[in-house]
Amino acid sequence: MKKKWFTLFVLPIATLLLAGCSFKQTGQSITAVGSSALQPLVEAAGDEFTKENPGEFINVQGGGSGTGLSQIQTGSVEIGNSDLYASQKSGIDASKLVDHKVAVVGVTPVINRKIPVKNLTTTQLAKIFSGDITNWQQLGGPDQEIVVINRAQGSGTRDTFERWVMKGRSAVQAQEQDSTGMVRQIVATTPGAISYMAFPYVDKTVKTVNVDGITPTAKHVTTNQWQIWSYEHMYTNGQPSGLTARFMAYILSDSIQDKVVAKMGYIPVKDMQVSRSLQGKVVEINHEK
Amino acid sequence: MNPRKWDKVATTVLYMISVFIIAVLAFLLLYILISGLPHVTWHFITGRSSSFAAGGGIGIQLFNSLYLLILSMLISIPLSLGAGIYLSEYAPKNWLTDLIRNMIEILSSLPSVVVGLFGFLVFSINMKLGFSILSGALALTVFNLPLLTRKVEDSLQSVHYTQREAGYALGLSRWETVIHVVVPSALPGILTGMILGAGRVFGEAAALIYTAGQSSPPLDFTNWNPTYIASPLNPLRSAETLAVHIWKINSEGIIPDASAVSAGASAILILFVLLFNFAARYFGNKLYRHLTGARERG
Amino acid sequence: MEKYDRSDRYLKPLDDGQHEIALATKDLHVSYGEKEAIHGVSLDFERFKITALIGASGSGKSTYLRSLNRMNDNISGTKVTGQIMYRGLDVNSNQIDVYEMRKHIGMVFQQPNPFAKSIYDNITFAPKRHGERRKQVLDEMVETTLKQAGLWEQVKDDLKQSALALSGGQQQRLCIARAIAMKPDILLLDEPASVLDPISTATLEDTLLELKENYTIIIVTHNMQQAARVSDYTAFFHLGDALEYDETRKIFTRPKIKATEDYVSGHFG
Amino acid sequence: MAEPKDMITVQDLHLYYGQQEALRGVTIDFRRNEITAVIGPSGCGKSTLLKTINRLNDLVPDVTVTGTVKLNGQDIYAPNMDAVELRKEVGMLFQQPNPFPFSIYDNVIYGLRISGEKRKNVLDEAVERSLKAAAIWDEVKDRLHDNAMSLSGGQQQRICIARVLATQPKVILMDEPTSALDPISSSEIERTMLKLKDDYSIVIVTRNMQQASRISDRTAFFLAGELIEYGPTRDIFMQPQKKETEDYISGRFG
Amino acid sequence: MKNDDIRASLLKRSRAAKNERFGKILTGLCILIIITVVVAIFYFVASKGLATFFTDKVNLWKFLTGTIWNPGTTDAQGNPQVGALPMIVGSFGVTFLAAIVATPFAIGAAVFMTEISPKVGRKVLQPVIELLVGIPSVVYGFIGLSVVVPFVRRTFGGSGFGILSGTFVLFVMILPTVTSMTIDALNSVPRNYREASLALGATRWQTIYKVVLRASTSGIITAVVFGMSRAFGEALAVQMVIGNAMLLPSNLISPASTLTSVLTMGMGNSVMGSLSNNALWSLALLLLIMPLIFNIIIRKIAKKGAMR
Repeated sequence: MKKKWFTLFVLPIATLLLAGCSFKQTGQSITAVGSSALQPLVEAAGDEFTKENPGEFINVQGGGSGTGLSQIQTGSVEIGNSDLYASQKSGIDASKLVDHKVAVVGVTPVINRKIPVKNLTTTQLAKIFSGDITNWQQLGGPDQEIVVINRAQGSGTRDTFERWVMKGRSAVQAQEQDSTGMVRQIVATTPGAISYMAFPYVDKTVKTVNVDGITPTAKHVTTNQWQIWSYEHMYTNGQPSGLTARFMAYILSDSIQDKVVAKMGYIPVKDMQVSRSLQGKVVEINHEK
Repeated sequence: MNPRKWDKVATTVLYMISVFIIAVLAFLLLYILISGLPHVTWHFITGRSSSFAAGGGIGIQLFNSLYLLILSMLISIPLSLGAGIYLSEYAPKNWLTDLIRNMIEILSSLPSVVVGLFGFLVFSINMKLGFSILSGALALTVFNLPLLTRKVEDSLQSVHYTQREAGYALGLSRWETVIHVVVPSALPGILTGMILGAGRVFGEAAALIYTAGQSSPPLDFTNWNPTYIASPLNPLRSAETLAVHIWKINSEGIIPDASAVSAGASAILILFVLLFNFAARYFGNKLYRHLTGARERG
Repeated sequence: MEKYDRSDRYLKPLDDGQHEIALATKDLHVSYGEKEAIHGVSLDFERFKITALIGASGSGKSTYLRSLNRMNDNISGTKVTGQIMYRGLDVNSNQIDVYEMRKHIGMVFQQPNPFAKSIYDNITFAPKRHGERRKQVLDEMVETTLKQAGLWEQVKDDLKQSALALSGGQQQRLCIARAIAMKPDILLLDEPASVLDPISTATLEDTLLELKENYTIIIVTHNMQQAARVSDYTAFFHLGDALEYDETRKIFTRPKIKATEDYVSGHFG
Repeated sequence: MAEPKDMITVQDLHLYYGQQEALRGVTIDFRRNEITAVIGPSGCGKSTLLKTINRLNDLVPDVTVTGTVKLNGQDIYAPNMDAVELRKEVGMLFQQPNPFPFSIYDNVIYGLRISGEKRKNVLDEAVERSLKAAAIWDEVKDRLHDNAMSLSGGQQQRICIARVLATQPKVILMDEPTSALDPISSSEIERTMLKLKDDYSIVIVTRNMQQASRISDRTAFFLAGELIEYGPTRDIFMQPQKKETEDYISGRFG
Repeated sequence: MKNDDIRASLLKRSRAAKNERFGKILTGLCILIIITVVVAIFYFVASKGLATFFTDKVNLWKFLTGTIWNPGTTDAQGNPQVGALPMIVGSFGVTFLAAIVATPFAIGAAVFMTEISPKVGRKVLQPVIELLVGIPSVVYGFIGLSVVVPFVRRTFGGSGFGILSGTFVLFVMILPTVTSMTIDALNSVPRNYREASLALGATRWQTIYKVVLRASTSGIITAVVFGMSRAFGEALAVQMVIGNAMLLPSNLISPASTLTSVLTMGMGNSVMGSLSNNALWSLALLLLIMPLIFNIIIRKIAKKGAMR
């Protein structure tokens, strides 16, 4: 009788705990954690990778750039995904981390489709997001209040946007959303809404605007005519080795860069005509190898 | 207005409130099912999800939800049963017991985000389980334990005291009486509680985002060896559940058919919750009839 | 209520030489929390006799009965002091194994409380748990005890049916069968007939008289005629005290104190 | 108009709880300004009978009643009869004292207040009158605003009597009103009842036969849902006509 | 002799006694595990959440009353801008409003189920309420976003995101909890109160209103407070409809934020150990403490109810 109860109570728990502690898995996996903007890209690449290398698996998790950087710093994962340079984030010691720029992503302002505004200047944008312009009328649109939708603080997209548009101005306290999907849905359904998002997320439910007359296209990003863009980083703790190294090489390979990265709306790093440093210094790249 | 008229008015109002509540539920269910079911196909239910292209399914997520549910119930049922029995039968009436009850109640009103973050901190990081089914199951256990314990305790308490006395008077220990007399009598209530708890676990997302993770390896449904990395049974792999998937595609929305997928997934989720409810009702009643001997009479 | 003087009491002593004492309490106090329910009761119960405990509701007779096999242990906040002597041991002391003791001091309650199991399992459940596995012995036990409890004829064809499907009176008789299946030394009955119809009551009383041959029986009842009919001794309880204890005949014909007289003549209760 | 001698007449009353027949064709009448005791073992239907008189059984699901019950010549199961009005005419006292968890004052005036009485002097007066009639005025007059739950069982039961009396019913039904009380409280209630007899018709269900014989004018004996014997109390107790009655009175069962 | 056998057996430790010890230890262990979990949660959340005040030296009072939440930046004096007041107000706002809206409905439904029509109640309303409990909060959020927000926008103006939308969603979410606890409270009112009242010629509504509800007030308050603590901790559904603007809400239809929404949003974007992260854990600590306070209130009410 006692045995029966022992089995019922203790066994499942004990088994599970044992499983958790001393479990040797067959097959191999690495974990990449971080930026939710980068997550779909890495996931897609990981899928392709596993198809070609059965039994080797890339575990991709979101959680935000902050999570990615802090986890890679403590070494609990193999790869930390980030929309930001590690050194931009407080609390991160960037010196031990190795940066792999795997893609470039452009960020564009988006507005509700019902607003007939086609072009904004950087200054106008900055004034909208700092709360100095509050009505579309001031921008040649209809008499409609501007509903500003911002991204969560610390998000990479917001950081990029503020860095290249706001240029030091502080943002007005407004609605903030954690995720691009939510932002898109809100902009699509809320009259007078304006926000910004990475190129891959733009679809027909929202409308992009030109900034200073430049249309938000990949081509304009590659020449830095469209300035609001950033690198997508995958950090490793020290130089990668083993599976991590192979996966990093794989994701930077031409086939993935052309097939997956470009298809999803990111811009392959190799297509860039310029490179931009952490401080914002732009250097043209000579593409003759 | 005289009392009788008031009585009529009040009764009407009460009827209206009841109808309203039923209408709210009917609306919710219909809304979800109508907007979701058209997207549900066999391919959708069993297919792989896609990370950026349209036409992904929810097969793996559904499997993950069920597997995670089973694992967490495997941990939480014995624990809650034991704890419920302790509280109902053994706990002396003193401040310590009150404190324990208090703690359990606080645990039950704990926001699931906090549970999720705690799970992330303790199971994923400190215990080095990472983003895995196991840490998800443990977090769900934390989330589910207080309610199950309470349900077990309540069910045991609702078994009449005379039943216990009958056992004691026959020289049986409290433990034997509880296990062989009280628990069987309370089983319908316990079972109902467990199944309803399962429904709650099934739909929980916030506690899982940081513990079980937001993606799954491409599972190899031909290899059931739990130690293989892509095996469906591997408890250390990460596992995105159905509820998390809904949350994720709603917030990421990079796949073009995000709204269709989330509507379809919601419909499936609701169907399962309905299933759990009806199962709870059916098995609870059946067990009750079985125990009270109505079967023999009928 | 100070109508009756507590010092006005008569408890007939039983001489150990003449009567074999099966169970005795000495200065038994029972309190629930702050409230004392039994204020020092000393009674001796003779072996193979039926003793009735009578008194108005709230007089403490049930509380007293329940303390005899320590059923009150399970109600938290209960404190019992004084001695309950059984086979030369104090039931209240720690050296006694309470579960073993309850096998020998059985109890039947006011409300029928069969387990939610079949009739057969109701009777054999405890013996099985105490180690009796032989099917033949168990079968026999079921038949004998059900016959003794006057239930056999009604249920013999369907021993597998749920005990909860029985009527209240049948359930109570099943409980009695269940109690005597343990072959107890002493049987405590707490108003066992209060839910029974007249015929079942009569059967039960016959059963008790029969059981007396082998068991010492203590019964709490609010039916005085019942007490008069079946018992050899009667104790009258009033407000937590045993005020009078004597042979039943004497209690009902010539009570020695006024309270008893008032009660048996129906002035209150 | 001459009032009929019988306050309540019951004719061929059957009552079913679902399939189970609890009253099997009862015909009985209760007289004005008398105390009628209803005795019988538990489950004989005596409490059920009591609750048909004020239609409290209406509240139990699956109850079917056939036959007629007339109060003052009026069929209380007639379609146009309002159960709420009926219950104002027929007061009831229960086995367990059940004062509301309010003050003594609020308890007593409850019946008046729900009928819309708001004048303070009327309420005050009703409280004093009813508490006096229930023989508890002296004990509680200084603490009318204390919670009624703080009183002893006997006092609570008398508050319940006062609560019934405040609405001035014609009939008072009592369902074992003293079984939960100690001897002294019981005798106080009994004394109160004898006093009330002059103004009210009382039907009391009791298990205490001595009580029935002490206070009632007539006694009805029930067994298994049937009226076995009914007559003046003295006859029932001294020379019962039926064997069952004799058995019961002498305590063969119950 | 039989006599001696019994005596001897009384002095031995029986199988039952060993059994008893086994059971007690086994179940006691289960309780111990639960206690450990609770203590661990408190320990972890508190150790992280208090770091804001002890390590980063944020003034507690400023934390609770400050209105600017911008953990990455500092104000003119160089103090970090971690004012949680907008979130606290938002959380309490939606919680109280949801409770205010839900209470009459919950009481109504509970009264219907216990007093008016127990049969219909048990057969229809009970399952309905259990189903409402079972609907996952992501689904509530999804419906809130696609139904409630546009509805509020069309009816009341504004963007649709705000406390009002949060209130509607939470109302439906806590309704079943409050209802089923109210049902328990009503059921615990002794049947004989109702009988006494009806026997005095009260109508059913008078009985409900003047006796049943009055006698179960403390139970109902407990139910409402419990529902509030649920509402307070709800995250995903509220986050989707409230708008998440860290502003002191000036009206019901402008975007606001709650503790939970800021917490879920910010956690992934901050680095563990940094001030922004610690500040979020302080919010989690608040979330942990609030149910505790609600709990204490419940106990106080229950005690008061028991004393009457």
